[in-house]
Amino acid sequence: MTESIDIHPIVFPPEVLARISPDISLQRHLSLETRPCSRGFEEFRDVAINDGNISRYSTNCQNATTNNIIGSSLLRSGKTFVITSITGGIIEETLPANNTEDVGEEELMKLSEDTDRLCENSTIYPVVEVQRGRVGGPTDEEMITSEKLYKTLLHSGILKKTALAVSCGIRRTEEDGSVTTIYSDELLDEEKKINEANNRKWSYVLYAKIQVFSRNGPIYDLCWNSLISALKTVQLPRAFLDERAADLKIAIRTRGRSMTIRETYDILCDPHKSLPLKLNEGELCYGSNYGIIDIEPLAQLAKNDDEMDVDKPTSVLLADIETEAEESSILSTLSLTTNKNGQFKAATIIGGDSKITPEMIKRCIFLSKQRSKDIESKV
Amino acid sequence: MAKDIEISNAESKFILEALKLKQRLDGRSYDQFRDVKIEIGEAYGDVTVTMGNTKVHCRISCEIAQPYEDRPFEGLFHISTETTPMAGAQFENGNNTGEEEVLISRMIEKAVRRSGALDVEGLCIIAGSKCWSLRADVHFLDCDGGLIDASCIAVMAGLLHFKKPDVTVLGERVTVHPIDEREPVSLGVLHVPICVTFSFFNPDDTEENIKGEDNAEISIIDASLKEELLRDGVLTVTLNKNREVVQISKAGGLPMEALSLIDCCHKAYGIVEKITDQIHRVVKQDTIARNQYAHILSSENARET
Amino acid sequence: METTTHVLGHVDGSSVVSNSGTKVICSVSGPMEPKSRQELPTQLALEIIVKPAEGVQSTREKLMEDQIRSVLTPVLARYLHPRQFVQICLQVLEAGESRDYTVKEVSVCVNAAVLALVDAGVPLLSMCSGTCIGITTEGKQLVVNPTESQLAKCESVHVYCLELGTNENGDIDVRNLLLLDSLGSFDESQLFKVLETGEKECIRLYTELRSVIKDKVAKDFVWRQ
Amino acid sequence: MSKLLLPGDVISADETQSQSISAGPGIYSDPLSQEIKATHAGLEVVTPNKKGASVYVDYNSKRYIPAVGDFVVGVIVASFGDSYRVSLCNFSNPVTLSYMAFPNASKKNKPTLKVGDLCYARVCSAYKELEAEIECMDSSKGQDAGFGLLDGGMTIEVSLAYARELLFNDSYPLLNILGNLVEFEVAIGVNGIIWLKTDDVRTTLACYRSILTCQGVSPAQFDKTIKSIFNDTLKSTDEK
Amino acid sequence: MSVQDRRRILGPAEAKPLQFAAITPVRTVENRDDGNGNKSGKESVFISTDLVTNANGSSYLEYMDGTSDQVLVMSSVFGPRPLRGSFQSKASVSIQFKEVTLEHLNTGEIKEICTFLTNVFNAVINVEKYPKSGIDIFIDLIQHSNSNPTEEANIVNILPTCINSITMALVDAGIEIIDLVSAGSKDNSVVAFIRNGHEIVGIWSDDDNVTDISKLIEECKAKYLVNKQTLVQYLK
Repeated sequence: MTESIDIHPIVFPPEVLARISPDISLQRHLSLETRPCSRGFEEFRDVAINDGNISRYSTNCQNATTNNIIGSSLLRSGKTFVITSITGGIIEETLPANNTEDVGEEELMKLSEDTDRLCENSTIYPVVEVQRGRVGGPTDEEMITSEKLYKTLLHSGILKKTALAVSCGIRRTEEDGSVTTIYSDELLDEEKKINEANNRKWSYVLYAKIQVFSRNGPIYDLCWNSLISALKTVQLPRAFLDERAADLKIAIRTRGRSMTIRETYDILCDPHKSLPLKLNEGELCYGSNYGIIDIEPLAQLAKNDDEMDVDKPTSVLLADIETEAEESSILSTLSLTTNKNGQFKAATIIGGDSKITPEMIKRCIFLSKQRSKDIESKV
Repeated sequence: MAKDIEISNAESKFILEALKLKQRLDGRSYDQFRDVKIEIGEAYGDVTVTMGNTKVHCRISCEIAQPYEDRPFEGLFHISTETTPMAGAQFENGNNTGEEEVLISRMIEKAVRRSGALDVEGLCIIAGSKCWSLRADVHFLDCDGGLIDASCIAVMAGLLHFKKPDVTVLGERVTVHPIDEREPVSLGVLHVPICVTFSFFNPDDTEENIKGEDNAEISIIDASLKEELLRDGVLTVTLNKNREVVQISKAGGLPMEALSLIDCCHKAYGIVEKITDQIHRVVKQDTIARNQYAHILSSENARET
Repeated sequence: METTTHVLGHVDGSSVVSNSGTKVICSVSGPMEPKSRQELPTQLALEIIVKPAEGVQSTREKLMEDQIRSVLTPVLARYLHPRQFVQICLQVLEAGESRDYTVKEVSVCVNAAVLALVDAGVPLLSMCSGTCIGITTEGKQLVVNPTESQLAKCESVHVYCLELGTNENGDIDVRNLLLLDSLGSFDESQLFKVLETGEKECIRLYTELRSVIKDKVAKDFVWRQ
Repeated sequence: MSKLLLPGDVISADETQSQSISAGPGIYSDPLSQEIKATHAGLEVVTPNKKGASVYVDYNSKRYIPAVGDFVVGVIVASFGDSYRVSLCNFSNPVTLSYMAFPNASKKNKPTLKVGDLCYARVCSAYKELEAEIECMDSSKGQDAGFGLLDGGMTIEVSLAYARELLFNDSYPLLNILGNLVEFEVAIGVNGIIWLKTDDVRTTLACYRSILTCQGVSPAQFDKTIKSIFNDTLKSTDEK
Repeated sequence: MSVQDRRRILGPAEAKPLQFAAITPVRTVENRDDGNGNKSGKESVFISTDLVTNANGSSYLEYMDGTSDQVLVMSSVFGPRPLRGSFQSKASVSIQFKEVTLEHLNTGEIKEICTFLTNVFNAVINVEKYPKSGIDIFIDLIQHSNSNPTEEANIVNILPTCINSITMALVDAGIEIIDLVSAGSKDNSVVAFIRNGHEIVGIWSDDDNVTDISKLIEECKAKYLVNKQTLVQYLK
C-alpha cells in the first residue's frame, strides 16, 4: 500500500516572511547582496542633528520664561528620531573643600584625588524612554541604555566636576528697593570676600530626558550621539543667593531639646545670564554599531549552478543595524564609541554566534572613525 | 506567583508519626536549636549565618544623608530583606508581597529596628542637616526553615561588628575619614534581641481545646523547611539577655495556653543567652584578629618615634 | 581565583567564586517550568538576577545582568530544552570595587555562573571564562584582575569573556570572543592588547575551572570509590 | 577513574574507534559541523555495540529530565477527566499519567489515586517539545509490572547519579547492608526520589538517614556508618 | 527612603531643581489679547503625518499663533490591535498624554486631559467596527510656550492642537471616524465639534463664570471652522 503525498511549498510575500522568519528573510537578502533596509553592507543611515529649539537658550526658542530646559538636541537617523532635553538642579557638596585646617589631611585628600580618576569626572542622570505604544514602567532596554549612557559619560572624562561648580552670586536689595545681583567673577577683589565667607559649595546636577521615536534597531548609539550633541548646547544659568537668606539659622525643638540648625536655603537662577557648559572638547566622541552574521549556505537563493563561489566569505559585516530582521537574527554585535582619530571612550563587542575575528574588529574601527568624523561635522 | 514545594501524603504522614515518637528527620530533639555558625567576612558588618542548611548573609553599610525633618537628631536605619530564588525556587525575585516575605521583613523590622536595638541618635552628625544612613541588607542564600531566627542573628552580629568611618565636624563642614586612614567607630548597640521560633503540630488533627496529660499537641523549636510547611501553628518570641521580651508574634494557627507561652519564653531564654554569647564571642575574636595586625603596625610606629 | 561548588541545598547547582577582593555566590535552577511570560517556543529561557552586596537592585545591576546574559546565551545548549527555563541568581557578597565600576563583579559573576551551570547539569555547548583588565593612567600598563585601588588608577577598564572548549586531541580550543566591554579612554592598539592579554588569562582560568570541576566530579561519585 | 569530560569537549573519533556513534545523555551532535561534544561535566562512558559504539557522559545532578524507559517516583498533583498530572521534581513541568495507563484499565474501571499520593511509574513518552507521559503498567504486554500506588512509607530525595547507582548496580552494597538489618520495601526512581517502607517508623527513619548519609560516603565505610545510624536512631527513641 | 525608583537613574535625592528667579519683564507683550479675546498676529499650522514608523498612524502638528505662542504636538495611534481577556463588542480607546520635554503639568491635570480626550474620541471613533480591539493613542507634547503663567490657560491652549493632531493620526491610521473632529478655544474654554459645528463632542471649561454659553460656543465654532478647514486642506 503506497500512498504518495504531494508537498507543496508555501510561498510567503516578503513582508510576511520577514515577520514570521526574520532569519531566513535576512539570509535571502544577504544572498542577493543587499539588506532588508536596502542599504549597502557598510552603509550608514543619514544623520541630521540640531538643537530642536527646545532649550530656553535656543536661538529660535519661543518660550524663555517657563522653560527650564538648558540644553537639547533633535537627532534623526533614517526614520528614527531622538529628542534629548537637559534640565538641571543644584546640590550642596558634602565633600570638604581644600581649606581644611588640618594640613596633613589636605595632603591626603590631594593624594587620593590624584589617584582616583573618576573623582574628577562627573556625569548626567539620563532617563531613556522608547515609544513603543505601551504603557507601564521602563523596559529592560530603557534601563540598560540609561545606565550605559550614565557610565560611559562618567568614565569618559568628557564632563569634569569643575565644569559643574556653581560660582554663586549674591542678590542685594538696596535701601531704595532696587535689586542688584553680583557674581564673584564680576567682582573686584576686595568684594570677593563676601562670597568666600559663605563657606559652602554647590554644584550643578544635570538630568537628561531622552525620547526615542520610531525605534527600528539598537538605540544606544543614537542616544549617546543625541546626548553629546545636547550637552554641547547646554548653558548653565548663573545662580545667586539672596543676601537676606545667606546666613539663616532656624531654632528647632524636639523632645525637649533645642538646637539651631542651618537652613538649607534655595539658590535662585538668573533668568537671563548664563555660561556655556565647558566640555572636554578633545574627548568628545560618537557611537556607531555593527553586526556580524554567518552566511547560511542552505538559505541562499539558488543561483546559477556553475557559479559556485568557493571564495565567498562565510560571514559578513553590516554597519548600523536596522530593521527587526537584522536586530533579531544578528547576535554578534559591536558598538564602538570613538572620535575620528580612533580615541575610544567605550566599546562593547558581543560574540553571540558568529565568530568575531581581529580583522573584523579592525574594519569596524576603521568605519567608526569615518562615521565619527561625519557626525562631528554635523553637530 | 512562584510555585510551591510539593509534599506527598506519605511524607507528611511519616514526618508527623516520627514527631510523635520524638524524632525529627535531622535527628534533633524538640527543643534543640540548630547549631549556629557565624562567619565574618573581610569588610566591617559582613556576616554569614549558617544554621543547618539555612544560610543568611547580612551586609551593613552606611552613607551620609539628610535626617527626616521631624527627627533631626536621629540617623536613618533601614533593613532590607528581599528574597531571590537563590534560597529556593519558591521565592520570586523582587516580589516582596508574598505572605512569607512580608512576614519575615515585618518580624525583623519589629525585632531589631523598632525595639531600639540600634542607637539611631548616635548616627546624627549635624542635627537637622546631616546624619548617617545605615542599611542592613539581608540576603537569604539558602532556605531550610528558620529564616527569621537566622536573619535576626545575622543583623545583630552585623551591627555589633560594623564600624562607620570617623567624621570631623568643623562648623558646617563635615570631613569623612576613610577607614584605612583613621580608626572607624563602632555603632551604639543598646541590646541584642534574638528571635526563637516555635512550631506547633496537632498530629491527631482533632480540635483540642482541653489541655491535659493526653494532649497530643507537639511543640518544636527551629523548624526545618519541611516542618514549616506542615506545621499547624507558629510562635516567634524575641528576647534579649536582660530577660526582656522584645516582641511576641503569633499569627493565628493553633490556639495556645498562656502558661505554655511563658514556658516557651523560658525555653527561648536559654537559647537567646547562648546565641548572644556566641555573637559577642565571634565579634570579639574577629576584633582581636584584626587588632593583631594593627598591633604590629602601631609597634612599628612606636619604634620610629 | 578561589572556588567552591555545591554550596546551597535547595537549588540545582551553586558556586562561590572569589577573585582579588570580589566574591560572588551563584545559584542555578533548571531546566524547569517557566512562568508563561518567560516561555520561549523553541528554546530555553534564561533569567539572570544580580543582587548587589549593598543596597537594592537598580539599573546598574540590570546592565550587569544584560552583559552576563550575552555571555551565557551562546554557551547554553538552549535548543535542547525548548519551553523550559533556567534561573541564575548571582548574589554579590563582596563587590571589591566602587559603585561606579562593575567590571570585577561581572567577570567573577561569569565564572561563578558557568561553574554553577555545570554543577546543576544544565547542558552547555562550550565552557567560558571571564576576566577584567585595567590600563593604568601612568605608564599605560595592563593590569589583569586589578584590586580596588589599582582599578581607581586605571584610565580604561575592560571585561573580557571567552568561549572555550577542548578539541578532539585534548588541546584547548579557543572558540569565540563572547564579550568585550570597555570603558574609559583607550586607543586601537590598547584594545588589541586587551584582547590578547584577555585571551591568555581566560585560557588560564579555563584550566583552573577544569581542575575545579574535576574535583567536583570526583566528589559527586564518592560512593563509587 | 574514567576520562573526565567537560561541556564543550569534543569527543575524539579514535576513542570510539568507529564511524557510527550513538550519542547518549550529555552528548550533543552539532547539526552543522557534525562535531560530537559533551554538554555536561562527568565521566565518559564508551560502550561498543553492534553498529559502532555508544557514548554518554555519566554526570550527577539534581534536576530530572524525563527519558523514555526511566523508572520514576512521582507525586500526583492534580487529576483531570482522563489523566493525572504528576510531579517528578519540584518546580519542573509536571508529566501526564493517563487513566488508561494502568493494568486492566477501561473506561469504567478508573484508577483510584488521589492528589498527594505517591506512585511508581515508567516514562513512556518524552519529547522535548511536549509534556512527558508516564505509565503504571508494562504497555508492551499490557500487564501489571509492579508499578502503581506507593502506600505509606517515606520518600528520600537524593542526587540522580546516586539513585541510578542504587537502582542499576546490583553489586552496590548499600541495600544489602540495610536488608541484613531490617526488612523493607523500596522503590527507586531515577528522578532522585527513593520510596522506602518498613513495619516501624523508627526503622524507616534509620533507613532514611542511612541512605542520605551514604550519599557522601565511600562504600568501604557503609557498614560502619549504617550500623551507627541504626544504633543511634533506635536507641534515642527508646530513651525518650 | 525605601521607596526609590530602581528602574530610573534619578540622581541624588538632595538635589533641588533649578529655580529661575521671576523674570523682570523684558519682552513687551503688546500684541497679546486685544481685549476681545482675539489674538492678533497671523496664526499658522504645520501638519505632517506618518512620522512614527512603528505606529499604525501618526501626526505632527506645529501651531503658532503668530505671537510668542507655539504648540508642538505629536500623536501616534497604535491599533486596532487584539485585546487580551474577555470578549468586547466594541473597541476600547485609550489616550495617553505625555510631556516630552517640559514637565509643567501635574499628574492630576494629565489624567484630566486624558479622560477628556478619551471621551471626545470615544464618541467619534466608530468603535463598533473594531470588536475585541484596542486603539491606543499616545500624544506627546513636544513643546508648548505660553507666556501666560497660569496653568489653566496652558491646558486650554494646547487642547485644540491635541484634538487636531489625534484626528490627523487617526486618519493616517485609517481608523473609521464619523467626522473630522476639531476644536476652538475662547478664554478659558475649549469646545470640540463635528459635522460643521452642528454637533458638540466635548466642552472643557476652566472658567468659573461663563455668562453666555451660547456666545462662547459660537466663538469657539468660528475657530473650529478655521481649524477644520486647515485639516481638510492638508488631507486634500
